[in-house]
Amino acid sequence: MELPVFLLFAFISIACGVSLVVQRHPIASALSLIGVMGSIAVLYLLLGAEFIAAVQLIVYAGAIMVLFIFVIMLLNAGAESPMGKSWPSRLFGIPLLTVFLALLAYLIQTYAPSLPNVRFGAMTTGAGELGRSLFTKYLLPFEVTSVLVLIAILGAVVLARKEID
Amino acid sequence: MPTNALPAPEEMLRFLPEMLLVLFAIGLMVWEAFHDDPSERPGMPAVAIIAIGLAALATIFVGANPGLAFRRMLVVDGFTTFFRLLTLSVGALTVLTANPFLRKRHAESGEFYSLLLLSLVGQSLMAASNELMMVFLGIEISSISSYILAGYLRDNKFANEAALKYFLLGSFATGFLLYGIAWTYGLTGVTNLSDIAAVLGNPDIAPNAMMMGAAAAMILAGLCFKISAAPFQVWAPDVYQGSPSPVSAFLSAAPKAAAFATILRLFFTAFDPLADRWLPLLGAVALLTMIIGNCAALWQTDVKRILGYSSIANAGYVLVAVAAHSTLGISAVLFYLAVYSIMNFGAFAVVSLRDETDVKDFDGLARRNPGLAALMTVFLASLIGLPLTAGFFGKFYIFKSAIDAELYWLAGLGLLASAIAAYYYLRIIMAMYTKPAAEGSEPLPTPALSVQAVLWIGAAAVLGIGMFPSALLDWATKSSALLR
Amino acid sequence: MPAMNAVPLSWYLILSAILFSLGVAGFLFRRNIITVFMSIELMLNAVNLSFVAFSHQLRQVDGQIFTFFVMVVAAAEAAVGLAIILTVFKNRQTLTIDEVSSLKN
Amino acid sequence: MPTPADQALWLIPLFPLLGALLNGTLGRRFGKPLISAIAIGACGLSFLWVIKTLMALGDLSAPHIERNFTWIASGTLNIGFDLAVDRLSSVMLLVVTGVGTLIHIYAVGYMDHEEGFWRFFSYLNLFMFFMLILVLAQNFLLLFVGWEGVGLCSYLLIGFYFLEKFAGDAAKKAFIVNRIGDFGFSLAILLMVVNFGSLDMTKVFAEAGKLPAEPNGGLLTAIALLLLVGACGKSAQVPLYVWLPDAMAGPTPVSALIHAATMVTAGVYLVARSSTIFNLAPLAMETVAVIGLITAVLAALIGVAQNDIKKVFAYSTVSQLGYMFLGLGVGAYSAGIFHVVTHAFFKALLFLGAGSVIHGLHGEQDLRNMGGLRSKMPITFWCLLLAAMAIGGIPPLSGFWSKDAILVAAHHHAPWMYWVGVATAGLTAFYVFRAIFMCFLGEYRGKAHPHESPAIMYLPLVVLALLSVSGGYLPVMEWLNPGAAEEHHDMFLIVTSVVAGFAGLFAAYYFYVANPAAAASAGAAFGAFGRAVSNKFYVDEAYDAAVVHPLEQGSRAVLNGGVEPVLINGISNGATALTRSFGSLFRQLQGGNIRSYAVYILLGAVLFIGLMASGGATR
Amino acid sequence: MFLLFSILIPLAGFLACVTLFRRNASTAFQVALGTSGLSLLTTLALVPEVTQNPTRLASALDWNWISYPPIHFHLGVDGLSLWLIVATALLTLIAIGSASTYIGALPEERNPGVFLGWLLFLQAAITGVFAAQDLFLFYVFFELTLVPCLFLMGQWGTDQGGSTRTGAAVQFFLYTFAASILMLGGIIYVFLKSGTFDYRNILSQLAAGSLRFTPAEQAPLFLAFFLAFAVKTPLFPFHSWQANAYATSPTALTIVMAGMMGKLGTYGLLRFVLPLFPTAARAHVDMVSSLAILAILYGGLMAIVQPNLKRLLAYSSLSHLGFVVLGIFSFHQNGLDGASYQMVCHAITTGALFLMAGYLESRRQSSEIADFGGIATQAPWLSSAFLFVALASSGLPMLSNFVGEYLILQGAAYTGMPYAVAAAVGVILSAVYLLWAYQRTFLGKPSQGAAGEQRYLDLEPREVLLAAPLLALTLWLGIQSPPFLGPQSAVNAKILEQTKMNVEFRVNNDTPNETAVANAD
Repeated sequence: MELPVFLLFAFISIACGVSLVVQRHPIASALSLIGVMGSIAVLYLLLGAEFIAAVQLIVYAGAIMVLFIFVIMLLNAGAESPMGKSWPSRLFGIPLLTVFLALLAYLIQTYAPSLPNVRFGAMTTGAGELGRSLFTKYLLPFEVTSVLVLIAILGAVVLARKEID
Repeated sequence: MPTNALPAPEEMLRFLPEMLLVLFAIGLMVWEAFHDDPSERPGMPAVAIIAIGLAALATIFVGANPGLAFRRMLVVDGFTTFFRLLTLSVGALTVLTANPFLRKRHAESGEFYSLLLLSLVGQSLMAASNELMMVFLGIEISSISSYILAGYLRDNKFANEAALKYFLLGSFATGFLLYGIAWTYGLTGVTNLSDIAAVLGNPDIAPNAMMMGAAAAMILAGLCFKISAAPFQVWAPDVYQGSPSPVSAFLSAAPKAAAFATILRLFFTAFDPLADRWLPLLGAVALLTMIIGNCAALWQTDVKRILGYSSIANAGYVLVAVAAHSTLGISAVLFYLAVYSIMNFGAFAVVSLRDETDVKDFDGLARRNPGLAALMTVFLASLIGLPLTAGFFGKFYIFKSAIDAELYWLAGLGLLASAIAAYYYLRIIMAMYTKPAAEGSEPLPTPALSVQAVLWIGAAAVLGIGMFPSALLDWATKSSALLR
Repeated sequence: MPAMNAVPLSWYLILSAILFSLGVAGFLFRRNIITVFMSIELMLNAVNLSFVAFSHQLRQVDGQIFTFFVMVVAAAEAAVGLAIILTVFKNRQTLTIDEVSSLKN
Repeated sequence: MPTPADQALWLIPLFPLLGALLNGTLGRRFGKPLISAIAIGACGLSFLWVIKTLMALGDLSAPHIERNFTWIASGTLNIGFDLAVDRLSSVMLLVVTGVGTLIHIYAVGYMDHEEGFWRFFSYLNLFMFFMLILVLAQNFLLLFVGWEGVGLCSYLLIGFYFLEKFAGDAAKKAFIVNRIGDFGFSLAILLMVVNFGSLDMTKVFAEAGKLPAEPNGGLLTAIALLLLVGACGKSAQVPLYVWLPDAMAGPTPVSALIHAATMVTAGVYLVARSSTIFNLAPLAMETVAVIGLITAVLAALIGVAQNDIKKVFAYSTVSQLGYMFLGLGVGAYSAGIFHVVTHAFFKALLFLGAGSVIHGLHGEQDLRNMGGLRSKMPITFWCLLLAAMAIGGIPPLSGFWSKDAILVAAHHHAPWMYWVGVATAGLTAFYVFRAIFMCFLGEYRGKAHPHESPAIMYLPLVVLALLSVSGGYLPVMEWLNPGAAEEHHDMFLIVTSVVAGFAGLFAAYYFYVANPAAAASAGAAFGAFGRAVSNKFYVDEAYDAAVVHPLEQGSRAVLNGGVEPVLINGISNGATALTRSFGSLFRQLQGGNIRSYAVYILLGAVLFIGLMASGGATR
Repeated sequence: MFLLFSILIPLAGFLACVTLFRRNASTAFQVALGTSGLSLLTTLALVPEVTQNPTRLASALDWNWISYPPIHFHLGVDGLSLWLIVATALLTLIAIGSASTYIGALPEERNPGVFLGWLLFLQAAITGVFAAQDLFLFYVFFELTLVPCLFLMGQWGTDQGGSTRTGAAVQFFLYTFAASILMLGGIIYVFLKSGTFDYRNILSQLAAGSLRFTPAEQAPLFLAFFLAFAVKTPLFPFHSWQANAYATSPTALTIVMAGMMGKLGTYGLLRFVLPLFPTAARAHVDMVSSLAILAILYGGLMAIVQPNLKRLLAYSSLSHLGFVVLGIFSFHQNGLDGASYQMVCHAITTGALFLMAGYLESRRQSSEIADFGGIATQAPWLSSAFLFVALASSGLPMLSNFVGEYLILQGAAYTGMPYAVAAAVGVILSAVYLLWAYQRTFLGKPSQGAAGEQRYLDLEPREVLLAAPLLALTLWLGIQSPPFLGPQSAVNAKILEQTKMNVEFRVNNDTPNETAVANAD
């Protein structure tokens, strides 16, 4: 039963991704990004990463994207200017991307045979396991991320404060 | 798996420097929060200095007994200690230079110093991390705080632009880095550097080499961005020009050094088995970087921008020593990074005293402020690589290691490139000494004591190392033994 | 064509590669700073997908933990990035990325 | 034979040197009497010392060598400051010091009211010093020292009136043309060292003597020809004679001493000196003879058309030097040197006489503004007449004997040379007497008030006149090669040459005394040739067009205008431009646009992935 | 120890002048004069020890400087470097003396003291180059010589002769710097191959055969070293910096620069290139000799047409140093001797010529030949002095340069007669341009100045005092060469020996007849 599901959500995610790239209005892009995230969350479930799937929805699609949309609204960013000023991206963008993608795809293909198939439930990790390794093996990174968050707060304060005294 | 997670105390200690920095950073913010009148908190730079000093002491203390920590997430060895101290001292210099700079612009705040301390945390983590995870986090901590610092003068549109460029491109590059990490993880199944080395080194379990190479390539790309190596160097001049001078000085020294530390760590331990794949590439990158940096600098008229390009070129020199792929090379890298941080910082510190940073604005500086001009000349001479300055020995050791590794073309072209570099440094010197001062330019106010301290210490170090490099070199050589 | 209940892992990787490229494309072709930033998020998501896929293949949690940390980083970046974008907008009244190019050459 | 005791030869050049130094440094504070005393004293002393030395040395069957300090020592090469006297140099010594002294005396009177009296005499003494070094040198490098030194002094003395541009030009010309000659000389020296390993004349000639004769060229011929180049420069032979006529820009005593009596004969001396080498190189000998002959004829022809009295004598000098070379070339070294001696007498006399005339006419030198001076300055007239007869080869005066010896030798060698020589002799007689007649006979055509010169000036004239008359009886040739038996002179040859001499004399009388009108018509009759003659065959112009002008303009236009800016600066600027162009390229890529930057990053990533996946990039 | 002092004393003077007496012209002048005079004495004190045994290192001292790589502060003087060191001290002393009026006229904020200080620094650096026995140390001093020139030209130079002072300074610095930096690579290579920077040690290794550079190695090394020295000398076609530099530099600097700077290059060729890379050096004989010939002729021809006296002298310098290079690459005792002797003599004559040029400039505020003329009547001593030196420099016998030039030609004649012939043409040219310059500058009628006829003062006692030693030396060196040439010759003989060690193809030795044969190959 996984294959159709996978194909479906893979298609949705790609479609949303494409629309993110082609949409002229930031809001539309944001919404399509949310679409991508949602579908990816489903794929996480297929891969048996329930907790991550949940976090994906809550943190990403929830918190972060809301922040984005909030800012878009705040600055009421309209549709962007039609003409870009970057000749390199216009000239080399598409070719480079195709080469890039082809390269990755080719490499993955060379690797594919040694890869197993994904079966639902072949491996499921709940919050428990995750939490345990977070507080044992990954204790230090976990603590260090707090510094990251601290910096984020500081940054917001420094940059968004009314004016420097 | 053992249920009690708490690591042993000595492992805790190996994280002490970072802990101290974080604590003081928080302390600073809290303290500022309680004194919102700027006049009541003159002591912040002092606090920051104390924090750095303590961290340095801690570093030396824990450096005494090297070892791993936190399930081999961290490694504390001579290498780590060297870079921790290096970045810390750069941080100290930054504090000293930034204090008067910010006061002059009524922009001093506790956050600035806290951010500085936190970014130092990131850099010393980069130096110490033994895990892809930690590498990633370290880089992010260092970078994100750097983004903020770059845009710290938020009413200055150039500062904004610098911050935005730095931020967007940085995250973009990080994307590749992360992708590389993902593949590495997927292919080897491990994330600890030593384990990766073990896997790659063992032909039985070694994964698909092509894909592994690609993974390493993406990581290298991400790191090359951080050290502003070609073709990822484009951001550097813009950012260094736009950011506040002290921050530019900091950015061109500390994060770069840390990134080099990471490159060495990753590629000399984890990816060492792939050496035949990345070595030639690195050589080419080094060459390109030197050429681009030096040639493009010839056209610049803004001193900060010149220094930006020069920092690119210097990254190129260091990469030459990295490409030498030898203990000699590593020690040369360490030596040069230390030297470069000092002389480059010195130059930026002088620049930070001027509001206008065009070369023209340095005309006749020697007449108006001989001391300052002389100091600037010392730093520039060192950047040129004149004998009896630290820079000379830095280049000497680098190219010596290259020739030792039989990279004759790289060495030869590198030497020529460094000769080209002399031109744009000379332009500044000539402007200071031979041009008459611009109309109505009054003698500069004598710089604040802290900056003077930075300049004099820097100059003394440049000349001292320039005459007696042995001590520093010995230290670098000792530190260059990587804990595998 | 594999069995209905089995998807080759490589397909996940390919998908992640495609999404990553789309992210890059967004960065290259979108002219609104915020959209550009969002495409970076897309790139990160793509990477996360491969992390999770790999961790499934390796039967390890480490991959998922990576994902977890990446999300934290993404959040932090979002906060800072949006703040920076705000200041830029304050000074220039524009969100067009091509306009932010006064530092050059 | 036991070598005679040390004769302190170094004293001979030392006296003039001291005189030069004294006058040169302190002369400005000295009065004229003191200066002249020092100058004349210096020459006189060395003259006396020469005589004393020769007395002491008796017959110089073997050269008497005295080695002084080492000058240059490098590797196997060791060049000392060695002086030597042999028969050849003894003759030269006597001539140089003797005539030199006389001319010094004369000059005191002549230069009496000239600026820089002291400068003049210090230069003159310095010249004596170098000339004596030249004559006494025992090795070629030392000889070269004297060689260059006399060149320097002639430079200084020709340019004595340096306020006048032509004086400076003439001086420069003289020095540089001489340098061209020295170029050959120095190359000869180099060859000698490379092949003989020494410059000491005894050694060189010994080594050279070991080699076989070279009927058709070889090393010795090369050396000989190079020496000849040097000699041509110094002795004003074709093609390097052009400097000598201009050299008359100097004061007349200088012309007499340097450009008539002594320096210009250095070339002859050099060739005679190196006779060992020349004897083994017949080709070189032939060249010497031919060059001598050409010079003699050419100069004589030009001399006919000159109106400046000094120029006339200058060209006669050139032509007489040609005679000497002819003598050398045909192997009659002793005859050549003999002619050097007699020529020193009568040519010095001619010049001093001319000087006396010029002095008497307050600087007038143009023959056309003279005439009828015989009554005004009788002594000068008679002296000059004797000199003219001597040079004209009228027996039994000195010139007759020496010239005759040369001609006879030439006839032995190749009759045609003899006939050309005779013709030239006729010409010589003609233009010399032309000058004398134009100067002294007829009626006075000038403005200035002529007067006889003071005693200090005409006494030397008289002495020289006596010598010119009697000089022919000096046993120079016997002294030089005693071995050669007195070969009896073929009467016919003698008569012919004498006839030629008289023919010239009478022709001159006919044209310039009997009916002067004929002169003009005759000159016109020659037409183009006449014009060519009176313009000295345009040699100077030719040299200017062929050498000087191309050299200067060439280096100005081509080198300074082309090579320097394009090639030389191109080397440095080109490198700069290249790097700068690189720079501008990278600069253009740095467009400031974030998305463009992203493209570069992507590009880099793609490259990295591609290279590292494919394994090994540049290797 | 004297050697060390001859470097330290000027340095002390430098420090004093740039710190204490920066603005105090008179004191600075006394200090500078005193220190350089003292250092001259110390260099003279070296003479007896060296002349006793020229090939031994005299007054040597060998201190460890840097532990790794083992770099020693190793100084020493032998017959080859002795006279160059003395000449350096002498010329600096004279240069400083000649600057007295100039700096006296400088306003305080132009830092007259620093001007003199840099001159002293230059002396120390040049002396160091000649004294260094450690390749690394040599390079250090070699590069240090650039610094004082840069500042002296840039700060106290004058824009004239169609070039700006800063432009000339930067051009000079960059050109020589870029050229010599490859030599650093070469030095490093030599070190990695031999394990030491100590020159004598390297030579002994070469002699023992324990160290050998294959022809394939020698070629690039030779080129790296040669380029550095060729630009420094300068050798055609690398001389574009020279004329500008000499024309714009202040007189005092020009005296030292023209006198000693070029010798650094030729000294390097003779001291290092020949013994280290004999095979490559011999393989490139024709290339180098041709360049030398070109330098001689080109320099001469260019000198003829220069309108500016200083530029003219610059090109004459080019021509004369061409002789030196020719002599060095003759690989013959005479050639080497001539070259080393010519180095000293040329230093003195050129120094004297530029001193005279300075005198003229100080009288007319110009060095354009067209602005002069008719000086001889008003200033006979000045003009005779100039003529004297000019003749010396054009190779008149009995004056210094003749000895050197003759020996060089002799050496060249051994290597290949054509070179000697071409070079001898250069001798003619030297007479042409010098005498013509003399005529245009000093003879003829006085030129018309702003206020009627230009007046020229004759030499003042001070000026005589400065010029006298140089003129005296010119004469002395010309007549009494052995005491000076002897020590050099001894060292050259050794160098020649070293060039014959493990050289791949046959070597021509000094006996003439064999040489004639050997020249064939």
